[in-house]
Amino acid sequence: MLLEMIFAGFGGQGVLSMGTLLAYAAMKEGKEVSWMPSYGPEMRGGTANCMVNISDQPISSPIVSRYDVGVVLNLPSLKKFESRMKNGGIFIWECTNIKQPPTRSDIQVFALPAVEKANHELNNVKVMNMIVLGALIKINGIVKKESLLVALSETLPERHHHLIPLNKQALELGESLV
Amino acid sequence: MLLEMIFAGFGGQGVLSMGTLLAYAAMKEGKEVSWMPSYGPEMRGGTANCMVNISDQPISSPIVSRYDVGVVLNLPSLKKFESRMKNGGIFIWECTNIKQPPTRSDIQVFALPAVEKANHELNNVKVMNMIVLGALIKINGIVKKESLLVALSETLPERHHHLIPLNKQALELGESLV
Amino acid sequence: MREGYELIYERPGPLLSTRMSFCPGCFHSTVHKILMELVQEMDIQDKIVGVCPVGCSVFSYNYLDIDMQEAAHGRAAAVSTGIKRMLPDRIVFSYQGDGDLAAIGLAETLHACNRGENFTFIFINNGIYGMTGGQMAPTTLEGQKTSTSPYGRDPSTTGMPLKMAEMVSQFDRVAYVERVSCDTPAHTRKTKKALKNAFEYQILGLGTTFIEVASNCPAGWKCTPEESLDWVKEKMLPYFPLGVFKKPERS
Amino acid sequence: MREGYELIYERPGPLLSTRMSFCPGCFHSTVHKILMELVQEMDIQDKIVGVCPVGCSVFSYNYLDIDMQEAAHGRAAAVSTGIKRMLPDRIVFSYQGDGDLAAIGLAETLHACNRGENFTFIFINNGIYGMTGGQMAPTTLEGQKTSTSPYGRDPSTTGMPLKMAEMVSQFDRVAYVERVSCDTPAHTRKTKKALKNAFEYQILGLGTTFIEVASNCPAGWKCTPEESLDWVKEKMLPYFPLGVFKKPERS
Amino acid sequence: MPAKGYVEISIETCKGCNLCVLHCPTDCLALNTSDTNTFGLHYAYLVDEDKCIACLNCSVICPDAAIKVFKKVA
Amino acid sequence: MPAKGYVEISIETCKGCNLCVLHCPTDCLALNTSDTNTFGLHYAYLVDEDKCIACLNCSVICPDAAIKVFKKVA
Amino acid sequence: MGEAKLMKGNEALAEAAIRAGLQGYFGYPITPQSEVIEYLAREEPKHDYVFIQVESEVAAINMVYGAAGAGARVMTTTSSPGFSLMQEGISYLACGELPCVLVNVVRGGPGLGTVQPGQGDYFQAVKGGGHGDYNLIVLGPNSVQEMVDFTVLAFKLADKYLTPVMLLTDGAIGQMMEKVVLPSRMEYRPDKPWATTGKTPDRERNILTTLFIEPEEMEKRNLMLQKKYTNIKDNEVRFEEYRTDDAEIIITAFGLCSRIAKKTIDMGRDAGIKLGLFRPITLWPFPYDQLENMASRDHVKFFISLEMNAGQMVEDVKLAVCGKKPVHFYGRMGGIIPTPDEVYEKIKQHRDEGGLE
Amino acid sequence: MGEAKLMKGNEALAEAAIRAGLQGYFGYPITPQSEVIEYLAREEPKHDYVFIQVESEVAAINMVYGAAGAGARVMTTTSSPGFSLMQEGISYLACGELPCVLVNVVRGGPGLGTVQPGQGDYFQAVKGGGHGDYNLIVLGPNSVQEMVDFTVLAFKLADKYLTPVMLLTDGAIGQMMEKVVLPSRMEYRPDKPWATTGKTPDRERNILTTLFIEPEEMEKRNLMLQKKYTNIKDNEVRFEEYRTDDAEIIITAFGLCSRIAKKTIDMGRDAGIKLGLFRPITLWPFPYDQLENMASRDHVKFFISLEMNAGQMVEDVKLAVCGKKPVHFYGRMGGIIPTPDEVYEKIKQHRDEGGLE
Ligand SMILES: Cc1ncc(C[n+]2csc(CCOP(=O)(O)OP(=O)(O)O)c2C)c(N)n1
Ligand SMILES: Cc1ncc(C[n+]2csc(CCOP(=O)(O)OP(=O)(O)O)c2C)c(N)n1
Ligand code: SF4
Ligand code: SF4
Ligand code: SF4
Ligand code: SF4
Ligand code: SF4
Ligand code: SF4
Ligand SMILES: [Mg+2]
Ligand SMILES: [Mg+2]
Repeated sequence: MLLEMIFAGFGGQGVLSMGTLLAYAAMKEGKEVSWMPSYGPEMRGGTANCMVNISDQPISSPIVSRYDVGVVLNLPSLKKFESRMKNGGIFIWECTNIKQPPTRSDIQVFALPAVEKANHELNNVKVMNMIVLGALIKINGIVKKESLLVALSETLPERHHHLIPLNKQALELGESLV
Repeated sequence: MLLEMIFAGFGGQGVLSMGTLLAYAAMKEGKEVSWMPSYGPEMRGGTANCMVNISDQPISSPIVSRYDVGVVLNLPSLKKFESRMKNGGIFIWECTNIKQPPTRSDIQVFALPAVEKANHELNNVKVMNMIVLGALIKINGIVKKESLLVALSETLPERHHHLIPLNKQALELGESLV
Repeated sequence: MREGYELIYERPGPLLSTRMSFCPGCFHSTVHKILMELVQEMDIQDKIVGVCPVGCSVFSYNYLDIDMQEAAHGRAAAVSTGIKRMLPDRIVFSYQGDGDLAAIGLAETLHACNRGENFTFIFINNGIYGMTGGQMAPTTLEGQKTSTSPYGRDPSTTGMPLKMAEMVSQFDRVAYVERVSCDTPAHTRKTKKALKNAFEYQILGLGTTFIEVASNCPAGWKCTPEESLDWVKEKMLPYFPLGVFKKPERS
Repeated sequence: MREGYELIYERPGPLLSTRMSFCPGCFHSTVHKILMELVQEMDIQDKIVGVCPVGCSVFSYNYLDIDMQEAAHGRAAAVSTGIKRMLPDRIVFSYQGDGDLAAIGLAETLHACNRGENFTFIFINNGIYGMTGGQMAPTTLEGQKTSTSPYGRDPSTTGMPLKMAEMVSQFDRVAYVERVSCDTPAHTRKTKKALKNAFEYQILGLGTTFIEVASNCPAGWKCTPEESLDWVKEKMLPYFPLGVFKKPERS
Repeated sequence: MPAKGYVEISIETCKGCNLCVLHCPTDCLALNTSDTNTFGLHYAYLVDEDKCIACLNCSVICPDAAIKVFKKVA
Repeated sequence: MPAKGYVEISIETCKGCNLCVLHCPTDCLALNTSDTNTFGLHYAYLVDEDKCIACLNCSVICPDAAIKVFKKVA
Repeated sequence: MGEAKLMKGNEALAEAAIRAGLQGYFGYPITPQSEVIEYLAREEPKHDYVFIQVESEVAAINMVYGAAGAGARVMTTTSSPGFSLMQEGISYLACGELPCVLVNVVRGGPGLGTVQPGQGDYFQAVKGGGHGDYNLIVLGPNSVQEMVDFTVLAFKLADKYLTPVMLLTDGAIGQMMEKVVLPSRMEYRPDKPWATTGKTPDRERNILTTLFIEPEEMEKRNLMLQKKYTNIKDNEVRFEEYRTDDAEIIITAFGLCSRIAKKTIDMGRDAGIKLGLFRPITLWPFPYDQLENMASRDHVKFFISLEMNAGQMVEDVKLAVCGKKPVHFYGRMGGIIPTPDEVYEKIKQHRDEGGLE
Repeated sequence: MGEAKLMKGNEALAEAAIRAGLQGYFGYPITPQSEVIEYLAREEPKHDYVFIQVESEVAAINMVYGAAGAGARVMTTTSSPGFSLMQEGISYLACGELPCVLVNVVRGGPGLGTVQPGQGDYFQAVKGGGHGDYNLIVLGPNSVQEMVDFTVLAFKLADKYLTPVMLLTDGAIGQMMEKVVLPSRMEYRPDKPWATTGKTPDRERNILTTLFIEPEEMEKRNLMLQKKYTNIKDNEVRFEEYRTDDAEIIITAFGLCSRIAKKTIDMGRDAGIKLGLFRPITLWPFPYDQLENMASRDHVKFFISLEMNAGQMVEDVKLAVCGKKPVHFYGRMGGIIPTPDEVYEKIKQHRDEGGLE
């Protein structure tokens, strides 16, 4: 089993940490993982993304051009990556920010009002990405929620551990949305 | 016909200009010539030398390790180059400065008190090298004296042309010594 | 335009419509804007040649409608020297950041100043390496935190921030040196005047002209544009005082 | 030794018997001699590490009986920094000519000074590139003829001679700066004192110490050693005044 | 009486740095916090139509030259 | 009475720069212009045996440390 | 063996250097390498190495020279343009026989280029970008784990052979995170009697120089270096083979490309095309003999070198294969990473053309 | 055709540059190249070129960049260590397609080495000492006359192909005097609409950059460069043959060594050994095809590459010969110039061993 995923959005929307958490969780479950971020000055202001591969065997190529899973949090990313989804791939898009829905019919599309939910139900837009993550694992169960929580506690610096409950809430909220 | 020559002495004894004049004169006579100086910081204070090749055909290698003609004006040079003379080669050494004569018997050795002659007969030690040159062309007639005089007038900057007569004297003095 | 009103300011023509990639509130943008206002007002588009460095302003040529060369990191002064010596009647400027001009390029900067190369330095001193993500610069303030001075710059191992305007003022053939900023409208207006003076002196062939801009880097400083203005006022200007350090005796 | 006399001076032990390749009358020799006198008197042979540059003094290690590294041209300050940072309790000196320290190596020199690297610069300023046969140096005097300024140095295209001692004095973490010469016995004695101070301050860890020697180059200047002394007195010292430019506040 | 002046701010050029807002002597500018441009940034706009005195402070400080300033013809 | 001091100059180390000669306060040094060492250089020597005052000027200025100085023991 | 961590290549390399006993680091920021210097800046207080953010790469390489000469275990890291600036210093380090580790996290060139990954600095690394006859031991990691393992190995080899050892990696490997197991602290510490630490009475003075003004002396140094290089060639060649036993088509690739190649090979194998990988791990010394043997095997029909450049390592492949079999090349440039699909297509094409050039 | 003069290689090169219409020279002293900068300093008042003795080779190469970009005909000259310092700038010049002439009067390396002549910078010159995929046209003069002719040619080729052109010469050729005939002033002056001279209303702005942050863009630039290089390979290969018609043993050599080779060949011929010379004149583009043809001739038994290094060009020879015939190597290092006698002995040795490796 090899899953090739892309997470994309504006810098600051937390796409990189989404990918990191997922990769970390998968590693905790004994999987092989790779995480490859976009980098360089062009990121400034612009959009950021990371490719995450999860597999049972060693991962040969960390960089991929077609994806099983795509998560996009802004319009430019949606435009860029929708076309690169494999047939039947899972494509999650944040529908508070993005006004134009995807158009492909050969992929599984999920619209997620993560920003709105984060603002109004958890009144903290920062955890928007955790909502999306929650939805994702609910959809394809790549990793267990527990693994993500372990990942959180092991990657989050001590001084932010008080935020773990909130993030847990967000994960579960996400799960409940799909 | 290819003549491979070395001129060596202390920096300031004018060995480089000796070689230059000879090469220039030979060129004027339509010969192929090459002139290769020793160079680099180790020259400082130490000894200088130049290799001069004169030939009818294009000269393949400007650097040679065995010589038809050797002219040495100080002891280190005598020691260094006597052994590198070809059998039957012409070896001229300045016997005012150098106290130890060459030892090889298979080469034509000429002792020349050029410094003393320059000092006492022309009271200008600088033209010592012209005396040697005069002797050399007398010995093997590589170039005509006239060519050397042309070379002088064409290579010497205008402001030094008043020295030409003195140099001519020196050349002729040199010829008279062998 | 509304009835009875006249347009008194708009984006200068030589500033291309391309969106500048600089972060919100970054003085790089401000200086680019001012430069193109001057190109328009002084009508020198056909005479000016710019050199951009490696740094955030490496992209300058995407925004400025003038001839430009992009120099290797730190070598903008050498590149500008090459251009100006070949085209003495053109107006040449070397636009450089602090890492570029004061770290890797220090020798080229100072030797150009000593020779009195007749071009204009535009030195954007934001006390950090913006382009590469916020590392310490030679002008980073004492105690200032950056990604390579995570516990604050320690002068005992990294030295004190370099005062370039002061340093270059000592060279005989440097004609004009001023440090300016863009943290207020008043200062920004002064910046424009300073750049105008520099170009005018260059046209007169008076020698090297050097304008240091006490600048900001909200992204690198990890703060809002607004907070960056306070940092400039409270932290930078006390150490990097504004003003004219050298100017030609009027003839 | 004659009856009733005692030996009061002889060639210092750490100065090897190898004949120094420097030209007759060259101050490079003088400074080498002084250095080894100090190594002997201060008994620091086992603590001192020297760095020689590319220049006539590239051969220093042939004459000095101490550990030495030969640096790339202009990089002696960087090399010395590397050594001193690894061996903080050793005494490190960077022996450099003007081309080495002030031309190609200017950035490394000034950044080491700004960081206050705790080693001693010994700067042999002879206003010329001696080793390569007498080309213009950054310190060549106005109007001085060299093989690359055959009509005399023209400040309008090559700038004014760099005053390194003055320049480095501005850096906070530079502890001690003095310009000396070896043109008279008195000055030569002062040179020795200055070098001794520098080493002592270095041992105390006070920061960068910088001794500039207003030096000569009979070969490059195309004059006799005697004439070179006159040139130093009449031409160099007026522009490069001797004296202490900076010294640590005594504690 | 009508305002001494007014400004037009390009929504897409504006980066929402807020510097103009801070430096308007008559506080007639503000960031639109409820909407973003295509770059996901809030943009500045003229909140108080009649207060603008065409002093140019905003256009001078605006890094991105997003502001056009108009002045009442006397 | 015998001299306050005297010097010994190494012929082969001396480069004939003449600096010692110039700076001897009692003019007791000179270059030997009639002879050269193996490097072809004239060398300095003590011409005036009884003038030396062991002031060390020559050894201080001598670039090549060619000079040994001896002082009369009081 | 410690437990697995998820780390960026650049940070893993930095951590590995610390565990290998790093004593001095001299570096200048440049994308995509800056995480190394940032990591070492953060960790400095916890350890006893000296960290200097230098004024330039030229200063960096010369501080490495001084520090290595003082007997310390030192490293510098940079990316392509910065590595070019170090060429003079590297030539000095090699000639002076100073052990140190140099890392080039390659980006797409030439010029300022792009910050995306590249392999265009292969020639510079293995043929000597600096002046004169010298070589560096050059290791080409293809994973975060190898960033760690080869960093430790590099310090070992540097001390063993008294030579600068280089890691030729790229932006992708530097930037990506993978599972990695970190080594325990390395103990290997040969003493360095040649280091300039101050001349004690019990020994002659130590001189570190690369100047040999007399040609005879210089040639001696050259011959000594060449002897050492022969020794290294005889003992340190490293390479990897993947599914080559019966392979008809051999992909040669190093670093990141070797991973793309593996994926391509699996695709091919699934489709019944017998592909295999020959991966040089030491780019210098290059595994000429091993590759020549491979070329001599009957089942091997042709080679194709896969690189992120215009065709550099392929020259070494040709030198090894020496006409025995056709050698093709496929590469992408400018920071573009070839996809297994396009490589696979290219290979099929050559195969259909009978694998002949 | 002017009359013959007796000139030093370095001075002849400088005079040739002036006659080729030199507009800007930026140089730093270094043995054995300094006569070039000294000559240009002396002659400056008589001509209208700009002369700057720069603070370093790094400054020099970047002034060349600016001046070439401004549309001027420019040159810099140096020797080995200085050329290493220029590598970053050279990569920029090549990527930016800026015409200029770069001269390396090679000395023996690595490190500070010796100031005596060498050929150890061959790899640096032809494989790219800087980062990324680029090439320089590299000419290898072997006489003072060729110093002149190739300097003029270099300026032509630079302007024709918009690329830096390099002269790879050495200390012996730079220092020696020979008979030389100087050319009359060169007229060829293509206009340079791309130069940054100030944007006039009649054209778009001119931008000279080597930054292409988008990989697609960068690869475009790379492909464009590679296309140009192919074009140069097709049109500018230069080489010389000497007594090869019936030669059984081919000496390959460039620059100074090609002269030693000729003398060796004459010696051999006199003794009845059929020697011949294949001399690459353009070291890049290397005459691969011509050499391959040579290798295919029946009368040719083996090759021996004669170089003043540890064996560099011999790799290109092997790439060309591609296993068709044995390829041997003989070299000296450290500034030592091989004598015809020792080369001759070496060749006889190989011949007696049946010319087999
Ligand atoms: C030789 C070289 N070294 C390092 C870099 C990486 N680099 C790019 S920009 C930069 C510094 C940017 O800082 P600054 O000059 O202050 O400009 P800013 O972005 O702050 O305006 C560095 C180190 C490079 N491109 N080339
Ligand atoms: C990179 C490099 N550039 C140039 C040179 C040539 N070179 C050797 S010494 C020197 C300058 C010597 O002058 P200075 O530093 O003043 O020392 P001095 O000989 O006058 O004592 C130069 C340019 C070199 N060796 N390396
Ligand atoms: S990183 Fe800093 S300097 Fe660069 S554009 Fe952003 S704010 Fe300006
Ligand atoms: S060349 Fe000049 S500096 Fe060098 S040793 Fe001779 S006199 Fe001294
Ligand atoms: S012009 Fe002046 S008053 Fe009007 S909006 Fe701008 S700052 Fe405010
Ligand atoms: S200053 Fe300009 S960019 Fe900033 S908020 Fe105001 S209009 Fe927008
Ligand atoms: S010691 Fe004094 S007096 Fe005696 S020789 Fe020397 S300088 Fe003259
Ligand atoms: S100073 Fe020394 S070297 Fe010079 S002449 Fe006197 S003894 Fe000889
Ligand atoms: Mg900055
Ligand atoms: Mg000097």
